[in-house]
Amino acid sequence: MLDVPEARTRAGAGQHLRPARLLGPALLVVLLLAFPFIASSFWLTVAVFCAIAASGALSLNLLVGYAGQVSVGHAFFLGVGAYVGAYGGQHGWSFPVIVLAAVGLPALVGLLVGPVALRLRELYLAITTLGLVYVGQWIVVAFDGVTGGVSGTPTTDLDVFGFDLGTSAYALGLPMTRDVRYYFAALALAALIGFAIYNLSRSRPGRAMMAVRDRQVAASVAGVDVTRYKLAAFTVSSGMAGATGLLYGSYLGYLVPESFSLELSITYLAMIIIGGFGSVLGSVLGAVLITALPQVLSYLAEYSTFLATDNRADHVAVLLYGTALVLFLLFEPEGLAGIWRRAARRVTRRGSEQPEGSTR
Amino acid sequence: MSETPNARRLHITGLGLQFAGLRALDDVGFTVEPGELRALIGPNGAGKSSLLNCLSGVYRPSAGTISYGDTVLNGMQPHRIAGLGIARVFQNVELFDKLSVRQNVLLGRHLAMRTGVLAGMAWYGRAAREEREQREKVLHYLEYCGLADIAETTVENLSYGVKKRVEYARALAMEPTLMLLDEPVAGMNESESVEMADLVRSMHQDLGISIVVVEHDMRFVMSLAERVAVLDFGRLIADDVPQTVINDPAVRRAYLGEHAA
Amino acid sequence: MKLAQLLLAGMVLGSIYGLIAMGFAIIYKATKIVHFAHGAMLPLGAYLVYTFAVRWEQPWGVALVGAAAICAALNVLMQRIFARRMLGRPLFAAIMITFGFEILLRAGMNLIWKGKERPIGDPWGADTVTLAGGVTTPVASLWILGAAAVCMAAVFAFFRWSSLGVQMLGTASDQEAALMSGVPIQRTFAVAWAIAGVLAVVAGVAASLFPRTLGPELVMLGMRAFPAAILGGLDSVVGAVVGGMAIGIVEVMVAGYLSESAIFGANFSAVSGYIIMIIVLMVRPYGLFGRKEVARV
Amino acid sequence: MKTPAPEGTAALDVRGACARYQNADVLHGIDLTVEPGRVTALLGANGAGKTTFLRCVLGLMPVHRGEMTSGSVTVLGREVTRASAQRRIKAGLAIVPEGRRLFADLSIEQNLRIGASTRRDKEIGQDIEQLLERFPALQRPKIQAGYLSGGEQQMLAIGRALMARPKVLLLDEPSLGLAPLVVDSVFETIASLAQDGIGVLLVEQNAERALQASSHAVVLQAGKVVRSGASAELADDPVIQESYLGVAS
Amino acid sequence: GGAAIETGSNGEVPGVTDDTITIGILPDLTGPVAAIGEPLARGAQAYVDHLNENGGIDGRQVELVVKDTQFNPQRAVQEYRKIEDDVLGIVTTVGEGITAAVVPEMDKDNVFSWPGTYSQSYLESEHPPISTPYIYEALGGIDYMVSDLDAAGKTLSNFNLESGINEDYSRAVEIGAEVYGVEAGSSIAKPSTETDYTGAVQTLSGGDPDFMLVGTAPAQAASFIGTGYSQGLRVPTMISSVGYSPTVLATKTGSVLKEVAYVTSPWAAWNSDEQGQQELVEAFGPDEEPDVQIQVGWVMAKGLTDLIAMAAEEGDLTREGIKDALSTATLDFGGIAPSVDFTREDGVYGTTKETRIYKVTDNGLELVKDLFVAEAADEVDAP
Ligand SMILES: Nc1ncnc2c1ncn2[C@@H]1O[C@H](COP(=O)(O)OP(=O)(O)OP(=O)(O)O)[C@@H](O)[C@H]1O
Ligand SMILES: Nc1ncnc2c1ncn2[C@@H]1O[C@H](COP(=O)(O)OP(=O)(O)OP(=O)(O)O)[C@@H](O)[C@H]1O
Ligand SMILES: CC(C)C[C@H](N)C(=O)O
Ligand SMILES: [Mg+2]
Ligand SMILES: [Mg+2]
Repeated sequence: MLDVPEARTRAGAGQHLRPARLLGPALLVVLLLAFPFIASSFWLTVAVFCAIAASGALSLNLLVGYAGQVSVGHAFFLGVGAYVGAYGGQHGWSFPVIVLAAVGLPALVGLLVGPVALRLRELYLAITTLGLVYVGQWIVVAFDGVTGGVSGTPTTDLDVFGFDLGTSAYALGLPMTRDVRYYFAALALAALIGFAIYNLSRSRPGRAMMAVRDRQVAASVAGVDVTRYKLAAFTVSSGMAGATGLLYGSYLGYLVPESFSLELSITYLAMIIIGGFGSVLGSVLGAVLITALPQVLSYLAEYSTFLATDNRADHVAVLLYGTALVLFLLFEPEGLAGIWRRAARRVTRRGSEQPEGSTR
Repeated sequence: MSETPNARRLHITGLGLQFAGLRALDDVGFTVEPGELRALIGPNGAGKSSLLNCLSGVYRPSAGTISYGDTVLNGMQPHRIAGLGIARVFQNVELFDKLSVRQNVLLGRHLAMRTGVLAGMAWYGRAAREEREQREKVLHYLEYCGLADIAETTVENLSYGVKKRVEYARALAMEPTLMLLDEPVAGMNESESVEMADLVRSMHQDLGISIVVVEHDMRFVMSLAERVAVLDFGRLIADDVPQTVINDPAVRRAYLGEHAA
Repeated sequence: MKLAQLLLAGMVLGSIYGLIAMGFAIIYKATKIVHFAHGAMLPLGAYLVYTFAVRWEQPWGVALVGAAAICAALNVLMQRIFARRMLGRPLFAAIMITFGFEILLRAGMNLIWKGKERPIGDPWGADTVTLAGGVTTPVASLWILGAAAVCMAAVFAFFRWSSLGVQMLGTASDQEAALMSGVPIQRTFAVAWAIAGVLAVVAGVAASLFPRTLGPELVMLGMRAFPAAILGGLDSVVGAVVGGMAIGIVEVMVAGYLSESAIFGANFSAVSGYIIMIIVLMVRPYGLFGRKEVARV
Repeated sequence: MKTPAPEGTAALDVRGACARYQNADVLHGIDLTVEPGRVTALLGANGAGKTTFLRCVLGLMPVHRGEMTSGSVTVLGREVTRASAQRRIKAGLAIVPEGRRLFADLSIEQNLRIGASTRRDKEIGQDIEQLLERFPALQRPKIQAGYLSGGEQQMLAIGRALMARPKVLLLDEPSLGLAPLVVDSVFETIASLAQDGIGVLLVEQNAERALQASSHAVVLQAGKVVRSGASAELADDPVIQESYLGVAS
Repeated sequence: GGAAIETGSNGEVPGVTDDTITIGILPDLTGPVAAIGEPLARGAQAYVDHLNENGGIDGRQVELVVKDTQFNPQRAVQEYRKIEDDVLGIVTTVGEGITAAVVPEMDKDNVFSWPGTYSQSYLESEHPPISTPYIYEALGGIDYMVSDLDAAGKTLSNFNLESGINEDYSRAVEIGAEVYGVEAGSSIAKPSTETDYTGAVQTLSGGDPDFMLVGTAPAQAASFIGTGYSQGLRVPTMISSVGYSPTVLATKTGSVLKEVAYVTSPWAAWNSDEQGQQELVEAFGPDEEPDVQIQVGWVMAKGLTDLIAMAAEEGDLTREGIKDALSTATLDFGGIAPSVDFTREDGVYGTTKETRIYKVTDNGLELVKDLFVAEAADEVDAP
């Protein structure tokens, strides 16, 4: 069912780092670093959510795109991380302990869910994981002493080894508000997770996951321990989701069960589908697009004045969002990563006259 | 190719396999000596692929034992059997469609590598080093199978014949001591099957690998095999040198018809 | 008495789940797609019946047929939109597109009906009857049981007596091979999605009859019916019915006997369906009646 | 090198077929005729475009994100160049596709039934019975096709095509994976179908058998027709002998 | 460490210019509770228009920006951030969870809003409920049952939405048992996604109640009462103000409600001749479908703008000024809702404890008891 555009690992092709090639990435880094100081407070908030979404999308893509296990339960693992973080924060745990718990517990749950995944395929698995979302919301309500139940629970700002994300104070001569701090924390987490997944995909374990995804029996006959890698994918992905949830919850400041509804899972699936299965870059692009798009669309809708009456603009924004989603998937099934790859190919071809890799 | 594999004796006795009332294998037993090139023939549905599936751990036999050297394979999981040096090439192409040719072949090196999930994520120390080393190594197999030019191509869009070669490269990369081949020349034209026969022969002779090959192309079988086992309705009806087997009236009746090479 | 009362209520809820799950099953059968907008079709159908029957004061039967026709057509339209472009492409994108449709349907309904509770104009009203053994029930509930039985029989007969059923299976399993065998795949799709659209209206109306109310919460019912569809086996119509009944009865029983339990809490009935589903899947990975996917080498 | 002028209408007549996939032109103007009651062989190396040609005949190029850019397809005198696959099959075509393409999850019987999708008559059940008898390997009609052995699957694929009661049968490597005895019986079947007046287009890697079994043959190379004519003549053509029959010169 | 970063640059007050005052509102317009958010936003807008027609505040026109939360906490925080720089105050948020998520953000910026819930626990926060807390409403209902329906010594069960309201209603029953001597029966809370109420009805019926108290949303209340009715649980039932919607009356369940249901509510009936309600109806015209949420939106907008006007009068037209005004304010809503003395003592805001009792009839709600305070209201311990 899953269709992954194509092999993305390309190392060993002996690419030379030419200055022209570094220009783009360097510009991007500068832009990312400068962004919080030039953006309005609202767009900075959107950017923080985008960066957090990127981590979440990456971790889901590891499971779905690389390991081929469709999960609609991502919101659950994000939620576990967030609630563990809230609990730890309220009980004065230190940062390393909180991180350990917020990553470890979801990972452990992922490991426990894994065996179910071993038996089920595709949509059966997907819908079973959907059950996790409901179970999660039930747990929150049933154990309201710990979770705050339906009325929710506050979270605390993270104190990353002395760098308190919650304060707003100058650092390095720059106005580091809470938003700016969370922005950088989220960027760092996304970069870390993205780097880890990229590394995974170009090394033995990642390759094994992809082999299991494409052809399970052939992979096992070639020596891949299928069980092990399926469990590993679930565990690692869940752990990463936990870390994402920790940051997400802490930034939100307050957790309510609705924060981790099915809708969130679906939003994340939309990110990786639109971004591109099995693609690090795609996950990030998809996360940014899906998070920022509704905001952009509300702006568009608001500025078309005839809509501005009777709150119709909001409905139109939602309709536009749905339409955009449908149209995008119809016309670009390989996702943003596909577009990117094509664009990049065009650029490189012009730059270095490389012929397109011919098959025969 | 660098190290000489130590092929062991494959010994099958009393093997049985059932599917919902169907006896796919019934009391099958034969031995493949180390370094032997053994053909396995028989009518469609006789149980040849099923036998290979038992050998590689994909099916669990209901009776009998399979031993490779001193190790009993019954009940072992496929990846453990692979770890003993048994590689398999499938009847239908079973490649990892979305990966490049190189990645497919690198997967054959899976057992020779050590990097775990965490190390892989960190890309630190062994992970990177190992990956680099194995890429070198794999290049060798890619060249051996004539795939070096298309190493970065996604296998999905390759034509049938090339895909088969990728499968061989992947199996070879496992540096096996025993290779199980299921219909290697099906769907190939005459000149291609001659090439394939050369490849199999050289694997056998240069590398000393034991080979069990299932094939319906009798020209191929006759030109290669040292011994031939014949299955019919899950039972072993002959097991001998090629010349004897093709003259066996039972074999002719069940399988060959008037075609004797 | 409590037990009988709960059992009956469970069967009624189960019928509604079964009707929804049948819709999922038929679409899955023909396209290997889980139609995530199916849940949104329930309130849509019911709101349409409201508009026709109550606002425009048409006879109820006419309203029902009108709503069924519109939802069937809408489903076919949705299928058409991606069918052609999706041929030979990842199914998952198609499933995601149905999520997109869900967003659109919900937004559209919000715009038109503003999420209000509405009467559905049915002939039975709030009448109740007392059955043997002192079990009392709304008359409408008995009609739900009847309607579900009729729909199930009709769908079953359709698959039993028409060649379209097996052609749907073939199309879902390999579209190109189906084309090569002369299956009119567009018609196959259209029929499957249309049937699902009709079933959605029946289910949506059933879920709006007394004592339930027509309101936007109806969308959620689609998600609640998932365990039923899976428990029975995603591609089995019989399984949908059995799964629906099983889940409906379990949920009502759990609510009836565990509502006050300190351990489970009142919310537990909502997850009990999923728990039953997971237990069954552990034993039978393709549900009770699902077709096993063949994976041999 | 000339094809004798057809008496009456050809079973299948393709003129000037050109086809391309997203990234490559594959066929460059193929002409090919299949007469009723005759077997025409289509030969060519891997990747020559044989399967692509059959896709053009059936109108399946769009499925592979390709298209037939020019040319015409006529079945039994009826032009179907723009028609849907289903219409073409109704017009009398049927195919045993490359790689069998069975419905792996469905039973043998269901596979056969789908083969009869374009039929409306009452004899479908009867035909199924006959086929099950004809191919002993299909003894268990309720078993899911995916579990069959490779050869059994091939037989089922042939049976499924026959269920359409075709006037023109396209076979893409029908002997693939079959035991010698069964290969014989497949070629016998092909001969008997031809005798019944069906036009057969046979794509086959085993050129020797294909030339024996056919009256005409067309050889493709890189999407162009490089040879065509009576099979007996082609079998004696030294170039053909060298590249397709494995006879060293 | 380092110097703190000052917010609110160059002394300008967010949302205030020479000729306009901007306020915001964060309803759900396109999500699952749009049916509440949409009329609420319209009510607020209508009041703002009404106010502007009458000269606005202190010569300034008031502008209301409406931002859709979609009932999604993340989105709600984002939408809040979008308007934070540009508004003086926020009328309200819709949804208990949304409110809980956004209120801490607003507190960081010193922004005032009415909470989207009537839980009395909010009296302790910077955001006191604008009208009668649930618990007083419920006690009013019990009071009426005892005084007019002879409920003393009889069994009272309650059925609630699984949310904050559940705690308040359950607590009210406890107090009712102590003060009025009613028998506290079973209590069940269900989430709004419940698909069948037979289980709840059977469990409650087991306790053989004589009266029911229902603290939940309209559709759920209707389904629950309908299910109970069809299974013989036909006892006088008090529905909370948030649990009744006139649109339900048109459904089949309406006929059941007419037989058994009362509504406790601080809100005036749509057709009441209270002056404030008359203005409201005039603003909307006679064709408007009655909806309590319109009244709520109107009243909340009035409440906020009244506070702003008071702050302006004090010469402190700032966010701080609004809060200062609130802590000593008594707000009057022209009879649409009881007037409230918010005077703050010991960190707890004052509130109203009054409620009305309606009976459900063919023509909608019929007032059976005008604003009163339950005798037991004093027994409620401070939050
Ligand atoms: N998983 C399975 N379930 C049911 N039947 C099976 C299964 N696997 C194989 N069979 C049956 O077992 C018999 C032997 O199959 P097998 O694939 O081993 O034959 P084979 O000798 O390889 O034939 P071929 O030459 O046609 O490939 C066949 O009749 C096949 O249908
Ligand atoms: N779906 C596709 N997309 C792109 N290129 C394709 C596609 N299918 C086939 N091709 C290319 O078209 C050419 C002709 O392929 P085709 O399958 O028609 O060859 P063939 O003659 O049938 O070969 P074989 O004997 O291997 O089956 C090949 O170069 C192949 O790579
Ligand atoms: C038809 C099957 C026997 C083919 C099998 N999957 C293989 O490739 O070996
Ligand atoms: Mg085989
Ligand atoms: Mg081909």
